[in-house]
Amino acid sequence: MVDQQFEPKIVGFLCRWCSYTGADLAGTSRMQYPPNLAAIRVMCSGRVDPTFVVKALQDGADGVLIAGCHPGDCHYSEGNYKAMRRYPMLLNLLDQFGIDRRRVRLEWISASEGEMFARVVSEFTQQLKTLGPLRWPHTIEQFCSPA
Amino acid sequence: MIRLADCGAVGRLCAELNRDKPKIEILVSRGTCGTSRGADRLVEAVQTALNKAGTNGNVRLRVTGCLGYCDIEPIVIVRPAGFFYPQPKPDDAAEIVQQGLLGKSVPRLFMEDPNTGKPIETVSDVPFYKHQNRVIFGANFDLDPTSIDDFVRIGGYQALAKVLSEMTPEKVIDEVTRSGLRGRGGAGFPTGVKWASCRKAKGQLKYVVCNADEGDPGAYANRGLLEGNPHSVIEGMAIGAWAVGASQGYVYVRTEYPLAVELMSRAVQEARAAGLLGKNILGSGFAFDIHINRGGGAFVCGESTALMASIEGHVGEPRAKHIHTVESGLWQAPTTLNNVETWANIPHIINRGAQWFTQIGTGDVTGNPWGGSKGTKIFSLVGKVNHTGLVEVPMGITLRKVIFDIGGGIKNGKKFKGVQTGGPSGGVLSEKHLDLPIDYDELVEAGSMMGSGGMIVMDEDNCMVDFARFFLSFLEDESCGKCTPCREGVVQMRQILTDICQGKAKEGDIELLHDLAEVVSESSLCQLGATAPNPVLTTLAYFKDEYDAHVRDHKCPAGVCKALTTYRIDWEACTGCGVCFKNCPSDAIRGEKKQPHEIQVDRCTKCGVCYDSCKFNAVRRN
Amino acid sequence: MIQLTIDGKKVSVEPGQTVLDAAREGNIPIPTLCSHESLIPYGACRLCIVEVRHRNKTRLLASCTLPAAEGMEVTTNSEKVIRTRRMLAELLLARCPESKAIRNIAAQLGVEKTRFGKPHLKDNSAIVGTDGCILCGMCVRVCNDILKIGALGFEGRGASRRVVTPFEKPSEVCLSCGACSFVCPTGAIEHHRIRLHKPEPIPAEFEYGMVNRKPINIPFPQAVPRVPVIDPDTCMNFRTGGCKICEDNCGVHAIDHAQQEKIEQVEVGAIIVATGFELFDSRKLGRYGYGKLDNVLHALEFERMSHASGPTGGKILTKNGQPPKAVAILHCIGSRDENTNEYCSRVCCMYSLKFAHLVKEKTNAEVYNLYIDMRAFGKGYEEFYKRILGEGVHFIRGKCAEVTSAARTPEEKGKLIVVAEDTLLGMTRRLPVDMVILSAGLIPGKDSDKLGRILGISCSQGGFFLEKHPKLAPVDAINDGIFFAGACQGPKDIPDAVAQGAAAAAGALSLIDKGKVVLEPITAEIDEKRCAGCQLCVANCPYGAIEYNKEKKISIVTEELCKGCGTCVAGCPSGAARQKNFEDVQILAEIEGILTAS
Amino acid sequence: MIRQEQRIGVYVCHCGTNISHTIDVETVAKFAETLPDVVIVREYKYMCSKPGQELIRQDIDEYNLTRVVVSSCSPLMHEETFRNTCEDAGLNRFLFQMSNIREQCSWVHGDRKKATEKAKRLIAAAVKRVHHHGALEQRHAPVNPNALVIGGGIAGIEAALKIAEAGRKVYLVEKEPSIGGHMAKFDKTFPTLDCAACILTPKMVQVGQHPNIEMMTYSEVTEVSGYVGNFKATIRHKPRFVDETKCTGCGQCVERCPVQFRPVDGHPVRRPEDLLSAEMKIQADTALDEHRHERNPVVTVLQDINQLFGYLPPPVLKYVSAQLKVPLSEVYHVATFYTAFSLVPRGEHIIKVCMGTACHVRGAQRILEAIENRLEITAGQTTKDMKFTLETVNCLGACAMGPVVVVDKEYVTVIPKDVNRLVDRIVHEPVPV
Repeated sequence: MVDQQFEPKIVGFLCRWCSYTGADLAGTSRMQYPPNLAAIRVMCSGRVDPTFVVKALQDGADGVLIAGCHPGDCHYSEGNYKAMRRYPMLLNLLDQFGIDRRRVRLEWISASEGEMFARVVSEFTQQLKTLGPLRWPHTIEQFCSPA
Repeated sequence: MIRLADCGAVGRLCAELNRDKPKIEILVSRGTCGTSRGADRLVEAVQTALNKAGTNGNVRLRVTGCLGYCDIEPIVIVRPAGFFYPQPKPDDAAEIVQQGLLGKSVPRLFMEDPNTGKPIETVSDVPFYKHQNRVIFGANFDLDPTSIDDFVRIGGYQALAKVLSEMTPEKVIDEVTRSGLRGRGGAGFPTGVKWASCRKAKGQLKYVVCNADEGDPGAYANRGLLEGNPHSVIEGMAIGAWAVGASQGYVYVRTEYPLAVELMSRAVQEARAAGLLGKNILGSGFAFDIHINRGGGAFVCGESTALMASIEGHVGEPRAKHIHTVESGLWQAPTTLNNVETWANIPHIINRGAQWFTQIGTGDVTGNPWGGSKGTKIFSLVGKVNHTGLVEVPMGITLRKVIFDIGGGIKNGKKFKGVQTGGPSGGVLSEKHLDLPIDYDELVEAGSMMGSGGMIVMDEDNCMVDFARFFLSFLEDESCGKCTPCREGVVQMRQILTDICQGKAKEGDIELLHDLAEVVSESSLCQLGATAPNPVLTTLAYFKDEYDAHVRDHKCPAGVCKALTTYRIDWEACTGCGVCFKNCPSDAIRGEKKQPHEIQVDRCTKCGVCYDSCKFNAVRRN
Repeated sequence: MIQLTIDGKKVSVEPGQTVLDAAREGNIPIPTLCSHESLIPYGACRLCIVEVRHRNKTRLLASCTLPAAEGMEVTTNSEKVIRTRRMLAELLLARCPESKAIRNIAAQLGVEKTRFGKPHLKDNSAIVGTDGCILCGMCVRVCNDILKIGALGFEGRGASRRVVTPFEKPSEVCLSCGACSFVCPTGAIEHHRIRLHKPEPIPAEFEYGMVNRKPINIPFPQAVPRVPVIDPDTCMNFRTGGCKICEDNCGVHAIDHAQQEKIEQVEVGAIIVATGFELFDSRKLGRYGYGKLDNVLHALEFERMSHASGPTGGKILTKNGQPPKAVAILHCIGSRDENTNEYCSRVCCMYSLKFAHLVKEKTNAEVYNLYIDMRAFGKGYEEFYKRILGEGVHFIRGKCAEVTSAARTPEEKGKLIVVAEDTLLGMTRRLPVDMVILSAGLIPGKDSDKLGRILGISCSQGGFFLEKHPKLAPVDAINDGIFFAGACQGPKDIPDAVAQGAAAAAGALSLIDKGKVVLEPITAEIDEKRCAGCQLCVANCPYGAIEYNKEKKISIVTEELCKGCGTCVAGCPSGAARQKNFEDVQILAEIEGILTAS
Repeated sequence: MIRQEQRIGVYVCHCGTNISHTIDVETVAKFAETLPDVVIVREYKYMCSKPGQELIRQDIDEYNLTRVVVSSCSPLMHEETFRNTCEDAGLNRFLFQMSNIREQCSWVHGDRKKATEKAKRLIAAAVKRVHHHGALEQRHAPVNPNALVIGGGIAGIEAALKIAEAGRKVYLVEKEPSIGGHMAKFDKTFPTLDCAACILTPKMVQVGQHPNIEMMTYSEVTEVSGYVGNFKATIRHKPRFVDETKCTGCGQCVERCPVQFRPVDGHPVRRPEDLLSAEMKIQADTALDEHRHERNPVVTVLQDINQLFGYLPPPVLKYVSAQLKVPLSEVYHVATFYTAFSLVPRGEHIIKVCMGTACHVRGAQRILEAIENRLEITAGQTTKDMKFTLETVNCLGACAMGPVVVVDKEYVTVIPKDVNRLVDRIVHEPVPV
């Protein structure tokens, strides 16, 4: 059963050159999407330290979105490749914590893809609604030492 | 043959070889003509006769090259008496040898002097040789072409020794220039002048080339020299190479002279073994070697640039000679090219000095090498003359003397009509030129040229128009085909002459022939094309009547042009002997034994066999 | 220099040059057949015969092989020279009576007919040239000596000399480059006699293959720089090591086949990208028959056809060389179409109107423009549309469904039938026309994505470069210092392209004139005390801005090279690396802010 | 680390109604006041306007603020504006943070309550972040005065000219051999129907001659590094094989280039040595090895082969051509030029009739005809049974014995009358070779 009132909190790390501009474009185009995501601007998706994601989940986020330029388009040429490599390690870490890996997403959104940004946020929000609240640290303890 | 270490060794060896002179010497000539008439069997017979007689060394058999009197080759001469036996049978050999040993002759074998009827006993009174001045060709009598010893014995290579030890190259060139020697190939360019400019030309690597292509049909003087006395050519080339500073020599022999190729190659090997070719010749430090190249069968390769192209491995295609071959010849290096006979003259000039050479021949060469024609020239006297052969005569002799005194007049009493000199580049001279002294300038003046010495005598039975057509069809085959006037012009001239010979001549053909001849001669690239019209122009000039007969009256006075001649049998004269009936190749003659025969005109191919074979000259030709 | 007189005129030439060169220098005409500037003089045809007086001897000599000498007196038209040339012409006419080329060469020399019959020659079915071959040997020389291929050669000698391929068999080495027929003075060479392979002309790219070019060519007459370029794929020197005719013939020795590519580094303050557009490839829409049916041209092909220095010299002609009687111009090919490109290419309507005008002006053909909407947006554009309406052009509002050559009625035979829906009449129409022009849309330049990667600029949808802001910064790229101009940023017409050019220049100039640029102080730093020297950051930095200091055993950031992406900071295991203004503590605080409120 | 006391000013913008129409700015402002270290919160219709900025400047002085947060539109729009305002007011421009409540909040969320909720969180985040901001100094870098224009079409030309006219150096890189781009291909231009070349060519020439423009045609940019004002571009000049500085554009080379078609390699052909039988190869090699050291020994090698095989078999010629590296066409010409060579097999016995002048004069023609009739072949042919080849020679050099016929090596004088007898002798018992 899906708790309709539950509004998942999503933290988004958007790269300044592509995804943040894409999000702005969604804004200037007046596209509508759920308000669950709040964005943090970083210079490049390569700047997103996996510990930030864990910190966000710890502080109550139900899902984290990392968005960068399409591979090859990165303003710093290799930043998004580094993000691409850190992402699978991060997912393994979440598995070990018993956190559903679908709660953290890595997406490529270019500066002209405002409509794509809106779609990603809506889907992610919907997905998190079905997954339900993370309820850190309860789920972790539950997972690490089942009663 | 031991290796001669220094210049003096040549003289020493010559003296040594002449020490034990045999009392009796028997010479048998085995030139190309001789071999074809059984010279080998004759030599065997003489050899067995000598062995039987057991001469314990004081009789020697020498097998020589061609002695020039081709009609009666092979010849046997017994020395020192000089008995002269023309074409003896092998089984007469034994008798000749026995009598020879006793110093006696075999009179029955002598030949008869046609005008005096008396038998001719010795070489010196053979009319054919008497009027000649065999400076170059005489040596053939004393040489076995395959032995270098013979050549050294008669003083060979002493000129080379003298040059290498005493003379500087400039001195040699000066001597040759002062001698007035001019190229025997036909154009008559002063040899000394050529050598001087080749010496001056820039370039370390220089070449000397011997032009033994002798493509002129009817000329074979070079063959006589190459097969009779190869070493004289080698010595001449070595001296020439020393003079112009060349280190490599090429002898370009035509493929139709296989015997000449073989003998020259042997001679070169012998010369190398004797230290007269290769490195450090006679210890003088001079290095010179000779390669023998075989021609491929192309008359055009007689032209200097075409010859060099052939040696370079290409087709014989001449190039424009604005830059002379003495500056840029074989592989663009300075090259001196001379004819076989020219090279053969050099040793004599060195040995006996330029002054001696200027005494023979015409004109005054002091100061101007073009001033005259010096030395002797070997002519190939052939055609309708009684005694055919190689005739060496001093420049300036008249045609009449050569044809009638030496050649013995026209065969089977026919009337003299003309003589062709200079091959396809020469012309045909008529009766009125018989007293013309033969030298370079006179012949050119008369419209012919010296050429390589061919002298073809023609009698009344030869048709001049057909003769001109023959030369043009020869040139049509031999033209290299590079330039338009020669390739196209010669074909069209020959076509016109063929029309004339077939009675199909059109109005204005003769004038067209004249114009075309002039264009071909003036605009062709090389000498072949330039001189191709000479036979036509001279026959047109001196035998205009025959042309008119062909064109106007559709008649061939000499009965050669088939289309214009018909054969019929004069019934009174015909005895019905049937000789013509038997010999006619296309059995066009009909008639019963002893009855007058008749020629069927439609079947008759006008081959003339009946006319020749009829003893009662009952066959009429008009 | 050598001084000589030709026909009384003083001429001076370099030593080594021939009398023919001298005549050419003093532009005195001398007929030639077997000489060609690209080949070494051969002296075979003898037509270049002149009368030469030198060292008091007068002779007829072939001027092409005669080296010029000081004080020579040359007459090129004496009576004897003319007579000789006429005779030679007659001889050539006799050999090749039917050859048109020989007949007019002879005519130039004043010879109408020949007094000689045709010499009977060996059967020449196998020879390379038809019976117009005059054996000048130029084909043989160019193939053997110059191009070093050796496919052709002479055979035999004398009158029966012929030009053949060895053993009269199709050549195994011929590369069918056509050099033999190029130099042949009488056009006698037929390629199929040398090799069965049909020669492939080299299409001139500038003319879209409607006309052919050589391996070396100048794209168009007004090219700047007006310097030829050699295409190594078709130039023979790169294949056989031979030829170099152009190099030898260049008076100023400008050509060098061994030239290598040059790599150069330049330092600039600003970059302006103006790489323009490509035309949409009409082959992608098979139904319009481009590339399959004759007389279906795309816009630039028509542009070239109507251009004065184009393939037809400006004349509008169908393939069979006749002007068309009816022309259809189809708008929106590859634009405003979700199967290909959704965007409107802006300029096609206007240039289609221009085409309609040009066809009307140059031929009296019926013109049909098939359009969806007439976009005459610019200054004077609507007036231009009105003018064209007045010129009797038929405007059909509807998209063309298909162009086919399958005629249904007799008068459609041999025509291209344009099947289109006429939305104003509400019916489908079949227009039989002689020519169809596809007004293809504009797509991004061929390798614009490669350039995008080099400059680190991204492309918007449709593949054109993405400007910083569509309205407020249309000529700036997102990355500072890079500007756009013209169609590379999106389809536009010339006035807009020029305007953008000037705008981009202004942008660059303002940046340059400012003389300095402000850089965000967001570079990374490494705390010496905490750095363990693991050098992970050195590997992470795409700009090589971090070096490992061996003495101190720590990594150090060089500030000038650091562009502030922060990748090293995120990758640093010990947290020694920090990024100014994006410190970990700042971002963590921001996370807390987002999640703890309300 | 101990927390220093900060004095933060928070300014919430209405942006006209862009923000206020979906966000309750008052509640947001009120909420901001509750945030730690926040000393003043203002809301204003147009923060980015002059009065808006004036507000901030005054507050900095009045409340000697140490941090400023502006919550309005996207930082990409006005971060620069507000940083300048702080700097003017003496506060380091980096002690400032924006939060984007317009593009990423008010414009994209319809629900007023949720949008306001999100705005609060965004401002809280900004305030918490600005705590940790430190003063930073901007870096300056000199700007290289040159400019690079990539693409020589009409747009590139215009840009290059404008910059060059301003006295700056321009590198104009064009990948085609000439500048002019697509416009150079047009005939007329709309709407004025000007001739494209007439208006474009002068500009092209101007570019070509402009001292400040270094034109790099037939080149492409392969790499760009550095940053604004300090780019380093690597340019590859594709080899044109023509030196632009020397070329006068006379077009002579284009006119004289003989190649008209694309050179296409033939199909692979069997190697010459494979065409030869082993035995033929040995013989061919003997001829070749003897002369290999000589210069271009084509004629001499062919002589030997003609001797060895009796004729020149075509495969052997191909082999020789390959071995001597002489084009087959030249070897073929040599093989067909000299009469001594034959391309077709010859008979067992070679009969040569001399047609020289001396022999001609003595009736050589008749002898030739007789032999031809008898052997039923013409000169140059070989009898069907391959026993006899009849050839004519233009002079054998045995003129005194004319007319002469040579059968293999034997010279025979022939009198016209008994030519039949000679032919019988030849046909029935040919002379041993």
